[in-house]
Amino acid sequence: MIGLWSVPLLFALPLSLGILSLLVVPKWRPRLIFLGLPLLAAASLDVLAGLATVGPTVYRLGDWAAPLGINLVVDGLAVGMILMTTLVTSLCALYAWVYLRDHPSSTTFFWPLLWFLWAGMNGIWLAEDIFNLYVGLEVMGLAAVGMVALRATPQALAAAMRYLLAALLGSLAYLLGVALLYGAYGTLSMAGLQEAATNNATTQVALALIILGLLLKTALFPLHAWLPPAHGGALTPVSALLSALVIKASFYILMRLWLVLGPEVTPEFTAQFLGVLGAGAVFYGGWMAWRQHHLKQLVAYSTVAQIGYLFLFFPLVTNTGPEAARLAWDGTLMMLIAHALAKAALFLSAGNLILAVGSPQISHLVGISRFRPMSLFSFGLAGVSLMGLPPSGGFTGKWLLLHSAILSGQWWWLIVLFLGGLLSAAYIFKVFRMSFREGPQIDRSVTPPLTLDVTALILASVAILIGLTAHLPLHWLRMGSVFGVG
Amino acid sequence: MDWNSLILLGVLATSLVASGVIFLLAESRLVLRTVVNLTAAVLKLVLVGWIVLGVYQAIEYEFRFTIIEGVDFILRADALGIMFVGLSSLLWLFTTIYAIGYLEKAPNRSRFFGFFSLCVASTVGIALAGNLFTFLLFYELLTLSTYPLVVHRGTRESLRAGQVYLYYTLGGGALLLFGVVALHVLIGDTEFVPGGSLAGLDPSLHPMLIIIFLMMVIGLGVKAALFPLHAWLPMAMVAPAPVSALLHAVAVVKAGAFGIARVVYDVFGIEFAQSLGLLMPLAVAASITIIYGSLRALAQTDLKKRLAFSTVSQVSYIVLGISLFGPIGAVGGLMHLLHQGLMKITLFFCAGNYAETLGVHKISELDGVGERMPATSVVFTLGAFGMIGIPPMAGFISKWYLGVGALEAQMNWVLGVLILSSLLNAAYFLPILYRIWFRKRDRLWCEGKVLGRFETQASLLFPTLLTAAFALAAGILAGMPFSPLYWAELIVGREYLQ
Amino acid sequence: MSGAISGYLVFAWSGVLLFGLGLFGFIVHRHLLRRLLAFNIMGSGSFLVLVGLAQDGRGVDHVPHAMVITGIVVAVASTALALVVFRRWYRASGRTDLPEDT
Amino acid sequence: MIVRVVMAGLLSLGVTVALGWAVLDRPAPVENLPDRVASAMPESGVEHPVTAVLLNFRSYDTLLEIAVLLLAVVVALALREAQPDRPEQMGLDNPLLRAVMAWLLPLILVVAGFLLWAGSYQPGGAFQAGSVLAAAGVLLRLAGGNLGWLDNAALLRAGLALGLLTFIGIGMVVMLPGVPFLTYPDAHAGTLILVIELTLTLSIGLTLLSLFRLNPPYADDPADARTQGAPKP
Repeated sequence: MIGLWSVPLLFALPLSLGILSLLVVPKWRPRLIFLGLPLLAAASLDVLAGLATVGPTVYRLGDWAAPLGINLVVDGLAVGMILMTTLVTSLCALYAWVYLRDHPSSTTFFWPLLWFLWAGMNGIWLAEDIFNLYVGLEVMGLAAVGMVALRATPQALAAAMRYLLAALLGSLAYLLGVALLYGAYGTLSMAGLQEAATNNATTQVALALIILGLLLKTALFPLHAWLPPAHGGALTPVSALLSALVIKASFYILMRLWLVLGPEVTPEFTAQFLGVLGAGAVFYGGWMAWRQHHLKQLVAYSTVAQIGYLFLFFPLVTNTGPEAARLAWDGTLMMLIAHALAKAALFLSAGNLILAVGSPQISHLVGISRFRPMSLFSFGLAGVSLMGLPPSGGFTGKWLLLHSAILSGQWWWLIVLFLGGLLSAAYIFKVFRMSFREGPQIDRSVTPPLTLDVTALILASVAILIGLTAHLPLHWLRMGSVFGVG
Repeated sequence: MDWNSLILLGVLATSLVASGVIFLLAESRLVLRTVVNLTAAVLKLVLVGWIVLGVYQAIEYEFRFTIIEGVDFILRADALGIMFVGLSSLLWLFTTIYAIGYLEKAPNRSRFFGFFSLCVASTVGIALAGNLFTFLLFYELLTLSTYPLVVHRGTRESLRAGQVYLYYTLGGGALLLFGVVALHVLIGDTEFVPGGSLAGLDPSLHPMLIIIFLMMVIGLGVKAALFPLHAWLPMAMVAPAPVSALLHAVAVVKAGAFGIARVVYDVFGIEFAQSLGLLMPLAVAASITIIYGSLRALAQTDLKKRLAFSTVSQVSYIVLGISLFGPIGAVGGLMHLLHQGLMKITLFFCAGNYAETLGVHKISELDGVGERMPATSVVFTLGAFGMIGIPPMAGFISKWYLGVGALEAQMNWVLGVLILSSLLNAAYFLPILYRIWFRKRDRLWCEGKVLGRFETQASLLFPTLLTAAFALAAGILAGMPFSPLYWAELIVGREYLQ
Repeated sequence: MSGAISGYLVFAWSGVLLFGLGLFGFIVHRHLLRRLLAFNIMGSGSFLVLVGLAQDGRGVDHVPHAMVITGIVVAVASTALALVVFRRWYRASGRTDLPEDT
Repeated sequence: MIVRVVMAGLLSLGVTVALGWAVLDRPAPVENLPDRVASAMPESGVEHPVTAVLLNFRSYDTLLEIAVLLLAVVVALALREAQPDRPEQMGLDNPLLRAVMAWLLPLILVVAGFLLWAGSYQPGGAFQAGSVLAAAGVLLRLAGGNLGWLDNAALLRAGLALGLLTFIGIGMVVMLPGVPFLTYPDAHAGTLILVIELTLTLSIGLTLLSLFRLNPPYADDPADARTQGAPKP
């Protein structure tokens, strides 16, 4: 069986390391990454190799077939997300290893939380069972809340509390949807649901609850209020992880369930409505980002905006013909991955800039381009991808979405992509303008440790490079999906 | 991966790698940076020379790889592209030497030269792009890499100019993107093919094609500074002189004009564009810009601003030539791509010399400067004559071909535009020349710098003289092989209107 | 199926009502403890729907029982975590609600 | 305020109505999971279906659920404030409780053991038993009993970790013959599940107790002082 060991290791290993990091002395907690990162990277690559040689498979935990047991789905989409997670989390972990040295010892609890978060995310990417997804969401969500609270300042606690309330409400809505689906179809397996689901009030209400719950967790406008304080106020590596990966998990579930249930039961209106909300997010988030004075808040609002692009998936994939739908799938995933990489890079380099000038205020970045070019360079590369300018993953994603929108005759989404790009340019260049302004002639800024700059730079470079080699990841991502050909 | 495709990558890589290396160098590594800069520039020039010979012998150079299904990244050296590459690599070398002198002891040189090289890499990419996607990729990269150069001084004014520049170019880029994607939806990957690839499409799509053409030309027109999309260009004059020289003579405006040439010739096809009735509006827009730019130039008191408006006007000659339906007009337009580049960079270098040596920025401060800086002033005069179109300067040849081309295309009114524009050119250049040569100096110049043996620093003077020599040669030796005229005829003869 | 209300369906109906009630409380109240209680009521509602709906017309089904146990554990853990954060927040700010919610 | 009440009322009413509609319109399920559970019971190693589902058919859910519990403790540990002057004895000043506890404690432990054991053939199991254990700890503490041994961080954490580590460990070890994660061999399924349940019971009990203990009442906080036996002067 392909991935016999590597698939369970993807969640069992981080769980074990999470426990282990509780057992060792605080000084040793960070060092476990040198054990965990190579092993997880190896497991991820082994799963990819399995996918490339054998194709998509189903992993039957406990050797019980669904719906009795819980199955894991090892298809292109899941593997793509796993690889993305491994890359981003590894680099954020290396960043945190250096970054947290100067923080109080209570922040060493970052490490167990990180491992649990990782396990939760990998669990979600692999899940095929909708109740299992609920538990996975909770593992990830509570770990994320804990990470936000880690600073233990009043602001951090309030942000964590708000985040927790949103996450709990979202989970319950999701769970209730699962309860209805199980009541109606007697199965929790996505494959089973796809076969059995019919169009009736139960399915519709269940899907509505699931969508609402997941929208809240993904922080789609106008349900985004919890995100900026949580992502903008957390420790830098935490911000990066949350913005890059955690919100993607709930979107991922939404995407999967939409393809399972959506075409059967949803009117096109719902799809368009989700698209409109996405457009609202792009405009509102971009506008708010531009108005921020605090660097990390700007980046956090940028996440609110970028989430909006992902939701163009729904109108572009629903009843639009196979070619447009495939392009929408490709484009959304490209956007998702590019955003994960670029946003992590943006947060990390923003953290470096803040370290350098000792202040989170954008206005204090005056003249920093002269003294900290490397931190700024990563910020710029990541910004290129977020603005959707070539050559970058963000551009390739935008290209595919544009293509899909034109092909399906939904020209109104072009306006969203057009204005969204300009808005993101406005807020990214707001930072640049400040950094290019001539300020003090003497370098008073602190030099961040090299590791911090290098991790941000690697993430930003990958966000650029993935746009140039997009056909390979996109080819893998299609494997095992309805869009996979051959 | 054969030799011929690698050499294309090499041309791109010389400036790209140089840019990366320079970014990493510490501010104080002056010598190493200079060595990297010059080595890369010379190396690129050698490679380009090699390709020029190859293209002349009709050797195919192509490099491609797949980005996403149905979209390839293609570099290809054809006669049109290599002409632009040749221009930019030659001027890169001169401008680099000039900039090293100009920015001596200025701050942020590492950043400056890094982006400068990146800017050249984008220009080369634009020139070598084999399809619209690749073109777009480098077109946007050019926007990004020039922004830091425009705001280089970091003053409020330059930041403001940078912002305006961004709004214009990013907006234009987005329009171009829409056009490109829409074409992609219609016919798939849009490679540049002589004669275009759209003529066979169903007539019901023609209205759609016209909209696409408009979007693309507006998108490109921003960088080509077509009226009314030109406002960013004079504002961008706050940048250091080498940037103005490079932006105005080579990179940005030419990228726009070159893109219009690509779209008209290699995407739509000149005959198909003519049959859709797209050339006439383009010619009108270009003509309006020519006259408008000249009129605005007249009103400027700042030397660089006047040159900037002159650029607005002159670049539209290229667009005008493209939109004249007929081989002679095309030759005139394409040739002007080179001529205007050489002449305008010379003029900007001169303006930079005046500013750097004497602190002179206003035209009114130029009185008697010919006596103090004779070499620069002679060169400036030559450039100005070229711009006006006095024989045997390069500008005259362009205008001649454009005029004949207009008659051939039965657009006699264009002749009127050309004559009026030449008169206006004279009206805004001759007073400057008068001040330089015939007025007595009436003020003190601030001559703070140590200048060496010449009237100004050698690194400022010699690039100026060299570009001037090239501009002069382009006019006088127009009949020789490998002159701009020769090459433009090669392009037209080989690829268009077969 | 939907005609006569079987014994199990009563649970589903009360679950629906509890969920609605909890949701109302969750939105209306600002005191974080009340909101947590509301959350727990909503949770109980979901569990009742889960068990009641699945067993209606089909008899005993142990799978939702097991899921409810899992759900309860998760709810306990979430509540505990929320209390920890809440107490720390209350210590730091002296407030029982969130700042922007007044 | 009124606006909020009206809005909340409308929203929850709407959700309730939609849910009611969904309950009414429910189709007849095609899949019959209880039958599958019933037919797989002989291979599960236990006799009670809920336990079989929890620890065999859907044991992965349980594994993650324990992780969630542990997570709550991790956050509690991370947010614990250093309190140098923490009063060690914070029991209620209630002699009756103390007296009863002496009798009650062994009984509670027996009940916990029974619940754990019962899980294999009737309702019961690790979580129930663990909760009872934790309850015993809470009562003991309220009665002023000494739980100081729990302050031994290493021991406490080892106890917390035991359940999940054993679970994962067994899940991995059984893979050696080349079967997927958590596939118990039929012959040993019952034993393995019992071992897992036993360790889980201990860990769950400790986890719940720690959640209670890790954030003790603040000595200087009037709101918390009320829970203390001795009224403040």
